[in-house]
Amino acid sequence: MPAAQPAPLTLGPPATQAAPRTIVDIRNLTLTYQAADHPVYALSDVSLSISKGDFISLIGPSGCGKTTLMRVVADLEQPTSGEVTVNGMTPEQARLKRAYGYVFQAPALYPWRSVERNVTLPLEIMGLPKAERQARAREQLELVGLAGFERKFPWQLSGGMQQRVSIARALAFNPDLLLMDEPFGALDEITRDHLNLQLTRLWLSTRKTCIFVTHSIAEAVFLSTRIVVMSPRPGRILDVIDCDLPRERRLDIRESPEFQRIAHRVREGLMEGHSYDD
Amino acid sequence: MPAAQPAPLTLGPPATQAAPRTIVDIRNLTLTYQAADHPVYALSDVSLSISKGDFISLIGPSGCGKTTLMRVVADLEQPTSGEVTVNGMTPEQARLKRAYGYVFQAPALYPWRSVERNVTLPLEIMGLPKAERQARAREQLELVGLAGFERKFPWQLSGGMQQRVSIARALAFNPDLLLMDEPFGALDEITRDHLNLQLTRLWLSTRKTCIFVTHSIAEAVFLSTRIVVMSPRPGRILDVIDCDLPRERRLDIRESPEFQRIAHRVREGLMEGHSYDD
Amino acid sequence: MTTKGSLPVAVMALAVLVLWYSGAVWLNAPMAADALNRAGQSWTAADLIRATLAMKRPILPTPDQVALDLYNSLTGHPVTSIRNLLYHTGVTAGAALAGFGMGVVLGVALAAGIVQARTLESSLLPWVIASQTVPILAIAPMIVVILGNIGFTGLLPKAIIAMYLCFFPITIGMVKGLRSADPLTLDLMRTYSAGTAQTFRLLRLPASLPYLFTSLKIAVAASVVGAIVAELPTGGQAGLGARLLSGSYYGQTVQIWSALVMAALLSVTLVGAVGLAERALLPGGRGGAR
Amino acid sequence: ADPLTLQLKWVTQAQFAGYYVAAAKGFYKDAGLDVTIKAGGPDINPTQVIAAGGADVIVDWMPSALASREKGVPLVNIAQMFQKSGMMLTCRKDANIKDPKDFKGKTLGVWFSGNEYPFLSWMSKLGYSTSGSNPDVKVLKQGFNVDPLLQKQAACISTMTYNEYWQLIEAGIKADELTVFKYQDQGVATLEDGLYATEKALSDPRTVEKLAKFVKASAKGWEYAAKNQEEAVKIVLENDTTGAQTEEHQTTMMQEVAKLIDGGAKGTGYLDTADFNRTVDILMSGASAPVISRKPEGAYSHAVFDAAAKL
Amino acid sequence: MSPSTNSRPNTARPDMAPWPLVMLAAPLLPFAVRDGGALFVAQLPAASILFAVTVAAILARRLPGSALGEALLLLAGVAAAYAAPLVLLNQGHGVAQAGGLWVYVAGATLLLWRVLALLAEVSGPARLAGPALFGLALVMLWEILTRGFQVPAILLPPPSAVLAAFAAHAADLWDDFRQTVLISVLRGYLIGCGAGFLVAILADRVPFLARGLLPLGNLASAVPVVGIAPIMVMWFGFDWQSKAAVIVVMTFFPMLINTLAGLRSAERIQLDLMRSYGAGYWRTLAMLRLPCALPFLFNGLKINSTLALIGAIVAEFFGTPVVGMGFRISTQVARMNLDVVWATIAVAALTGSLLYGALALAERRVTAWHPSLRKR
Ligand SMILES: Nc1ncnc2c1ncn2[C@@H]1O[C@H](COP(=O)(O)OP(=O)(O)OP(=O)(O)O)[C@@H](O)[C@H]1O
Ligand SMILES: Nc1ncnc2c1ncn2[C@@H]1O[C@H](COP(=O)(O)OP(=O)(O)OP(=O)(O)O)[C@@H](O)[C@H]1O
Ligand SMILES: Cc1ncc(C[n+]2csc(CCO)c2C)c(N)n1
Ligand SMILES: [Mg+2]
Ligand SMILES: [Mg+2]
Repeated sequence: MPAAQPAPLTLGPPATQAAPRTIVDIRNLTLTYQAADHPVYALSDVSLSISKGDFISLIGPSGCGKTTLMRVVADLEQPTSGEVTVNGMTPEQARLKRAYGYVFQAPALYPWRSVERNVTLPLEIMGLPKAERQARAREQLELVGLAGFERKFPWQLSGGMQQRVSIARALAFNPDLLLMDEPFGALDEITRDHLNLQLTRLWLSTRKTCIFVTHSIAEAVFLSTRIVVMSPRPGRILDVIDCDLPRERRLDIRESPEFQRIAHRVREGLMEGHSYDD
Repeated sequence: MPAAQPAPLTLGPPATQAAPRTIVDIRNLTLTYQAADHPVYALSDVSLSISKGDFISLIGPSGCGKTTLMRVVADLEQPTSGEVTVNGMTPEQARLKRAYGYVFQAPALYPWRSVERNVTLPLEIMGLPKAERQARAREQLELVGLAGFERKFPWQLSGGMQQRVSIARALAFNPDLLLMDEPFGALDEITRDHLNLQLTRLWLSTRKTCIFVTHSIAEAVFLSTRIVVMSPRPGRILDVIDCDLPRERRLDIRESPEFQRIAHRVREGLMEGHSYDD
Repeated sequence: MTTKGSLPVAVMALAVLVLWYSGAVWLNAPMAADALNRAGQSWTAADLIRATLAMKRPILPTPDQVALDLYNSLTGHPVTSIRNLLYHTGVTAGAALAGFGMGVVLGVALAAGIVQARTLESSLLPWVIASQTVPILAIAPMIVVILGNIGFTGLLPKAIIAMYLCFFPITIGMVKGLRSADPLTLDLMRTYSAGTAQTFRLLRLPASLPYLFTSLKIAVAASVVGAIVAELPTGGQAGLGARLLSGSYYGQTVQIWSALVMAALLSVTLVGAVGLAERALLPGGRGGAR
Repeated sequence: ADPLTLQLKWVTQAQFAGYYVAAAKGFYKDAGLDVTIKAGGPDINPTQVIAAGGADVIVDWMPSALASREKGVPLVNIAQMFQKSGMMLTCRKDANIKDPKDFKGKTLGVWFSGNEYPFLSWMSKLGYSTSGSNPDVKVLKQGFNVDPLLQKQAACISTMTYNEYWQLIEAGIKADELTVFKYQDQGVATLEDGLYATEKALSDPRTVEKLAKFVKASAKGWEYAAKNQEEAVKIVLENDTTGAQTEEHQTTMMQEVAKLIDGGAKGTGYLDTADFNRTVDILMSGASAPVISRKPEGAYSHAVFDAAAKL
Repeated sequence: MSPSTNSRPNTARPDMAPWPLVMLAAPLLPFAVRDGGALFVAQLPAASILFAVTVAAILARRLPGSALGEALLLLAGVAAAYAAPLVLLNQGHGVAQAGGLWVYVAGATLLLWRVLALLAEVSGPARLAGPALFGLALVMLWEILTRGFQVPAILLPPPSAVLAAFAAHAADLWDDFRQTVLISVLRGYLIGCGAGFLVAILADRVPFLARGLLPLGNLASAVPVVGIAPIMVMWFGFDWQSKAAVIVVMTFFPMLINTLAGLRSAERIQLDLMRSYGAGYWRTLAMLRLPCALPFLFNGLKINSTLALIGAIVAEFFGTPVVGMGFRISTQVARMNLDVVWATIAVAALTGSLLYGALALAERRVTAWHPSLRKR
């Protein structure tokens, strides 16, 4: 994995270790989906503030509003009430400045573009020259283990491979704020561990701010600086757990008691919301 | 969870504990996808035999051919060479007898049908009366925790909820051979544990034969009677691990040393194929 | 095509009216000038403009002339009278709708056959296409004559010609639509061992609806054209086509335009009705995966 | 009553007043006939209708009837209602046309659809070429109406004495602004509206008798229409299902048409052999592509007319 | 046919449906009529040979190793059957009342279906033989029926007469083709489709325009061609301009509707992706919405290719200089030269089919990713 890639667009001066700046500020966010039969209360009074360089994991039961929350931050959904600012701007302004790299829960690849041209899509939009686009695409495809599949079309890939293309696409873009919705959900443990490591390295070297949705408690603890545990629908924040493990992490950290302690607390939080009596 | 549902179609006399009958027999299966640029060797000389009442988990790196193998068994893909029989018949004959319940890796819901009508779809095809269709759908939706969402449309659901609808759809069908491709991939741990338990109960009470793809080693060990570990592309079988834990399983079995031993062996097998040098 | 707020429509309509009047002045001016010259007196520009807007046989009649003619025709006679344009519109609409109904059945049946049977696709489809390149106006009289001789007169020959014109967009659109189902959902049907008919009814058909409605809108407009084309050779009978013909034959431009306006209104109404049906049948915004 | 179907050449108008009058006044019924009148139109070819069995008698013009005969449809003229030709070429005076000599280099509107034969004969008689890369006169396929003249797209257009000419007048053009060349006066007149049946029908004496009754009643209708023009126009208007014909125009048409039926040597509807021979000569004189190549045999028969006279 | 989406090598040829065997009843009925007397197959040497060929082909159909072989063998049987009435007619027999002959021909037509089914399964260039054979068979049946039942040539001439007219009037037909297709249709089609496309994009971009213009645009384009054609001739004169104008009006609406539907067919998640990149309207259009719209665009272009041809020909009915396909058809109908009429119609049909075929090929190349073309 190469060191920091050229960042063509930044949201402000490079952050220093000393003064954490608030990048995303969510205040009393509520979102209700209106539907034909009855409305769905997806988010209820959510407040959260994310600093520059933070790696935030969202964890919570299926259907609790994690995706919805990310969509609001990325200006893809309008809140019913409450306020969101991204680096002091509205989400829309931030979006127009190309601050976001979003990995959707589904791969969302374009069927008429080959794997490589799917990855270069955001780069084309940014207007990068062709040679650089291809170089970046190859680099990222290599990273996710898909070298040799550049010329294939999405329907010729397995589910996990499609998801990796979509990860490569977001990384190639090199955004300031990385939003990832269960990016590693369809991957086997080994590939997942590998990509987890790559992601921490990338994050350490570029100091990106990440918001990350996962269902794996271990993954959340391993990657994050803070873990946000959400309640079942209507999504509220149950707990925000600081993950004060050393920033430089290796896989064997998962055996450490500190790791286990945090994981346990996350699990407790999750159980709280559920009501299965198995 | 109710006990055995009425089984409208069976593949043979009810199995007895004593004489395990071969249900799926795969011999020297090879499959190559022809593509415009270069062919993809998806499966190479795979042989496997599955007995009545087995719960087989397939585990292997992303893109190794798990989905492809299941598709061959379900008569959705034609092998390049080799032979597959299902209960002594060709996969096609078995398919025509409606022997399969398949949960795809993607939800594959029909956008123009409500959640309930997506679940009743296979029942409509079988020609069940309306009242029974609805009863079964409600029961299964309850099981996967989606009671109250019958009238919603797929695009009004979260990713995990969509996947649960697709599980409910396969279960409502009550087939003899259940093929599940990463069914719980998009679910949080608590919901996943809950559904794991429900699935073992269902399997115990109905003695269905299951083929299951998962990336979670723990899940594989918890659910299976045998675990098949596959190599990276072209998929070969690296190891078949018998899972001789007691049939009646509770979640805390995962702490037992026997469980850990099997899990370790699976992980070893998986690592073998990979080549990351993290 | 939502019509929220009538302001845009009003602004555009106004623009069109202005254009129309200036077009009328411009196109009619030469003949009006001729007429004024013939009258022998001297005339001013204002005289000329006034003359262009009130000609008996204008090249382009003014909107008010058309509106007046329509008003007279619609209110001056009972609806069942042959002098009422609504009666002729009804005659044409009947033939168009009958043809449209037949066209939908034929078009969908052909598409279904083409999608289901490869024999049909390879051998029939090219000829379906070729059939549409046969100029309908050339064979419409033959159809009218031949059907007339075996005793079918009135509605049926017209409906058949309307059908001939409107089944094609439906077939083409439906072939595309019936094949547009996601391959994974087709696989799902296969695992259920759903019969051909079931796969068709439960998957292919619903998946094709967006294509179907797009085609239906084109087809319903085509069926009106077909009905009118069929009314031309038999010029003497009723219907908007007969009005167009006699208007054209006797140089009654205003009458042509009234018939045209009615034909356009009829088409738009029918297309609108298809649009309403579409809205009722297709549940709003299909979002797709998130 | 004996059923009989008559196919007209054109839409319902005073050009066919005689038949409508005969039907409305019960002349057909009195003769023991149940007559259905089918209106025509620009794309209805009466010959096709009768060949396919959709009519027993048709109204057609002799050039196209003789051409069909050569194409294998054995049409036979059983009565000639119009004794004179109503066709003319009408020109704008301001296009400087005073004489057929002036046609050279001008654009002339011509009806095709079988009605161009007399025109082509005339032009070849004048020695003008009408086709090729640089023709002496430029021919325009004239549509249904008189617009080409009004809009100066053509110097002359084809008109009928009883119809299009009056449309020009109604459009505000003065008669003294127009020059007309009647085919009748130019010696190129061909026979127009006549009644035709098939040879097969004439071979059966019973059908001949039926046709005779029809011809007689039709002639009576025409004579009545010529005498009671106002009533005839009313009857025509009643039969117009498009509701588009105007009384004013049909009245003029009736007046002009009445002039054309006059003068049958043995009464209304009698085909004069001399007229027939002149028509054949004109049609065969076409320079490059004569309309008919052989002298027609048995293309007319007086049998029906004679039988009618005896009724 | 299996309803499968996956094509599979189909080595086992399916059994033949028994319907063609109705022709075995043919010898019981008369095969021809001569001087009022009915003749049976055994009395007609030529017919009995042909009949024997067909029956032999059916009996021997399993012998060839491949589907293509069986198709060719059966085709020989069909050809024999279609030749029979023509041979009998040439020998001076009447065939209109010959029930046996018609049963024979009907059975052979059913046999042809089997040939087509076999050819559809075959891969390679032989597949293209299917539509050609189907067309050839239609033409043969037309010849047999018109001549057998002595349909008057002024109603429907036999194809042989049309072919003769084709040769005799080749120069005229070429002039007409140039005037109508190369001049009027091409220009009108390009302008009409282009305008429909651009207005659709404009309407998509500027909602105000869309709301104001679309209802009026729909109204205007709903005016039937036959009404527009005389007016266009009045306004734009007799030459190609008026024909092109008619085509523009005719093709505008289908293109508009299809483009709009296509632009709306992008999925929400795909649009969201573009949004997250901060991609502007035009970029989203070029990179997402237009590619998505391609299948719809081709739908419009294909429908319009046939409409344009019809439009030009119809417009030529209402006034032309003395050349053009519409002119030829309208004048020759009245002169009862139906053979020339059908020759012109054949030129039109051929042109339209080629245009359509070219578009279909282009579609196949450009939208190979679409599910409807992807996997079959
Ligand atoms: N477009 C929509 N219309 C109506 N309701 C919606 C819509 N999108 C989401 N919802 C509802 O909002 C709730 C939250 O959905 P969301 O996708 O945010 O959940 P999630 O936490 O991401 O779940 P998962 O882990 O399963 O992906 C769900 O109950 C869902 O039904
Ligand atoms: N339709 C196809 N055309 C060409 N290649 C294909 C096609 N489907 C799958 N493949 C290839 O076959 C290989 C195996 O795919 P498969 O979907 O079976 O993997 P998998 O084991 O299910 O992976 P995952 O865990 O990521 O879902 C992949 O390399 C893929 O690229
Ligand atoms: C297209 C077309 N235009 C004119 C005529 C000539 N014509 C024959 S009968 C008749 C009625 C008298 O006005 C006229 C004008 C035609 N046959 N076809
Ligand atoms: Mg989600
Ligand atoms: Mg898979």
